[in-house]
Amino acid sequence: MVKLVFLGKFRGLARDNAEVALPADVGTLAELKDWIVRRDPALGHAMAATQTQVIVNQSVVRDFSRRICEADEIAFLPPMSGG
Amino acid sequence: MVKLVFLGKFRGLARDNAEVALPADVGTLAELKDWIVRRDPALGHAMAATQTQVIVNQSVVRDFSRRICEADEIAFLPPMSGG
Amino acid sequence: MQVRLTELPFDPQHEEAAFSAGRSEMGALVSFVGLCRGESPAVRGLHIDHYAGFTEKEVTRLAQDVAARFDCPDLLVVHRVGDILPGEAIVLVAALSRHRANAFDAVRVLMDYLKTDAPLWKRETGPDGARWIEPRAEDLARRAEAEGKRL
Amino acid sequence: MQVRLTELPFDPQHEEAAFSAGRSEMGALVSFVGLCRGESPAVRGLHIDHYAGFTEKEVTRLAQDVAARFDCPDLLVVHRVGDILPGEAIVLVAALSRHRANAFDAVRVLMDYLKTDAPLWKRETGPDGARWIEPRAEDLARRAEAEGKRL
Repeated sequence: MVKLVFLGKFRGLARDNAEVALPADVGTLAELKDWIVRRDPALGHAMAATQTQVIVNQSVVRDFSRRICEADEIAFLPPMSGG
Repeated sequence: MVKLVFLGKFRGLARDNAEVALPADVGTLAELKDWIVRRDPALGHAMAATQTQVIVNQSVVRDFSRRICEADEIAFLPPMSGG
Repeated sequence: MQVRLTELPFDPQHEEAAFSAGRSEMGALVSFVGLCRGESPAVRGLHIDHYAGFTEKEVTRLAQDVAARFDCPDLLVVHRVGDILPGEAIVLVAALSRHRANAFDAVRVLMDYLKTDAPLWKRETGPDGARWIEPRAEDLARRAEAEGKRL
Repeated sequence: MQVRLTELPFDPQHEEAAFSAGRSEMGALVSFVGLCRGESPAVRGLHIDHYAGFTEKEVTRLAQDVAARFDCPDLLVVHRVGDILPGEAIVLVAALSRHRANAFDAVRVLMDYLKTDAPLWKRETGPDGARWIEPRAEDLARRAEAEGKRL
């Protein structure tokens, strides 16, 4: 199980901000993104249309070949609009 | 009669911040300054030691040959120290 | 350094008073309050999304950066999240310092950072419904300029 | 534009709240509070002399100048005169504006002006007695720099 977190405009498009069981063939962040696009085309489209930052366990990750570990919290952030 | 006003460090050195009757030979601001120095050497010394602005009836005056009129309010301002 | 996110309305002047109380060794208090504008019917309300935990951590990091850069460690940030009504305060940034120049710089630059780098997402509800706000080019430009000037 | 001199202590946060109340068309409130420092025994108190009538007029003129220069007409200045105790507010300058940049500029530059051009005279009482404060070279330099930058 991993926890997926969708922020800002992604939040309303996402099926859930919750723990999900990933299929066996989703092992990296890149594979997770592809899986999200297949599962949730509207969300996938929004994520493709803007700069999306990925935060794993509260740290910014830029290397999408990073392998996902059990209990990871993975957040997808659209551009910040500030306070 | 004219009203003399001494501000800041001049205030405590001045004999009075009040209406005074000037002698007949004090007709200009320059003559007034000389008269103050003669009458009140400590004040005159303080005024000579620093930049002194002269305000007549709430307007800055730079021309010390200006003649003094009855009921003028003449203020002597040391450098401002701000808020 | 105090950083707080709140879902509830807050009174910025009350926060400022509490922040500066008893700090009479300081000579300067600078504050910025961002208010939810109420130009009916353009904006009916505002929603700010945040990433619990991460947003606090990032805002604290920005504040620490500014504190170090301007030698101004006494900073306060209070930021609303959730639903905000017109007229309510969105953000308060305040700085206490012995001299006013540091405090002005710290508050101004921290606000610039919050506008561009804080993990916050704004959704405005107007006459045509709700829409998410993207960072403004103006804010990004200001931030770039500030970086260039100060570093 | 509101300019007020007062011989009595004032509550800067209360003034700010009253100044911004009901102004929800404005998005930004910037304020500066100058406090009488109380580093015992260096300063036991402060006295500020003013020239009644003339000082108000001059401070209003400075505020109007800044308002025009930064397109920021909603300015508030409250300044203590007379005897001031450590911890008390000496001056409050606040600006309300639709955008924060004008408000920051207006408050900062108006404070610079007040430090150099306002007809106010400060006397500090310290362990060695009272002494009148001359304008600080630092403030004069800052003012000159601001003039050069902005005009």
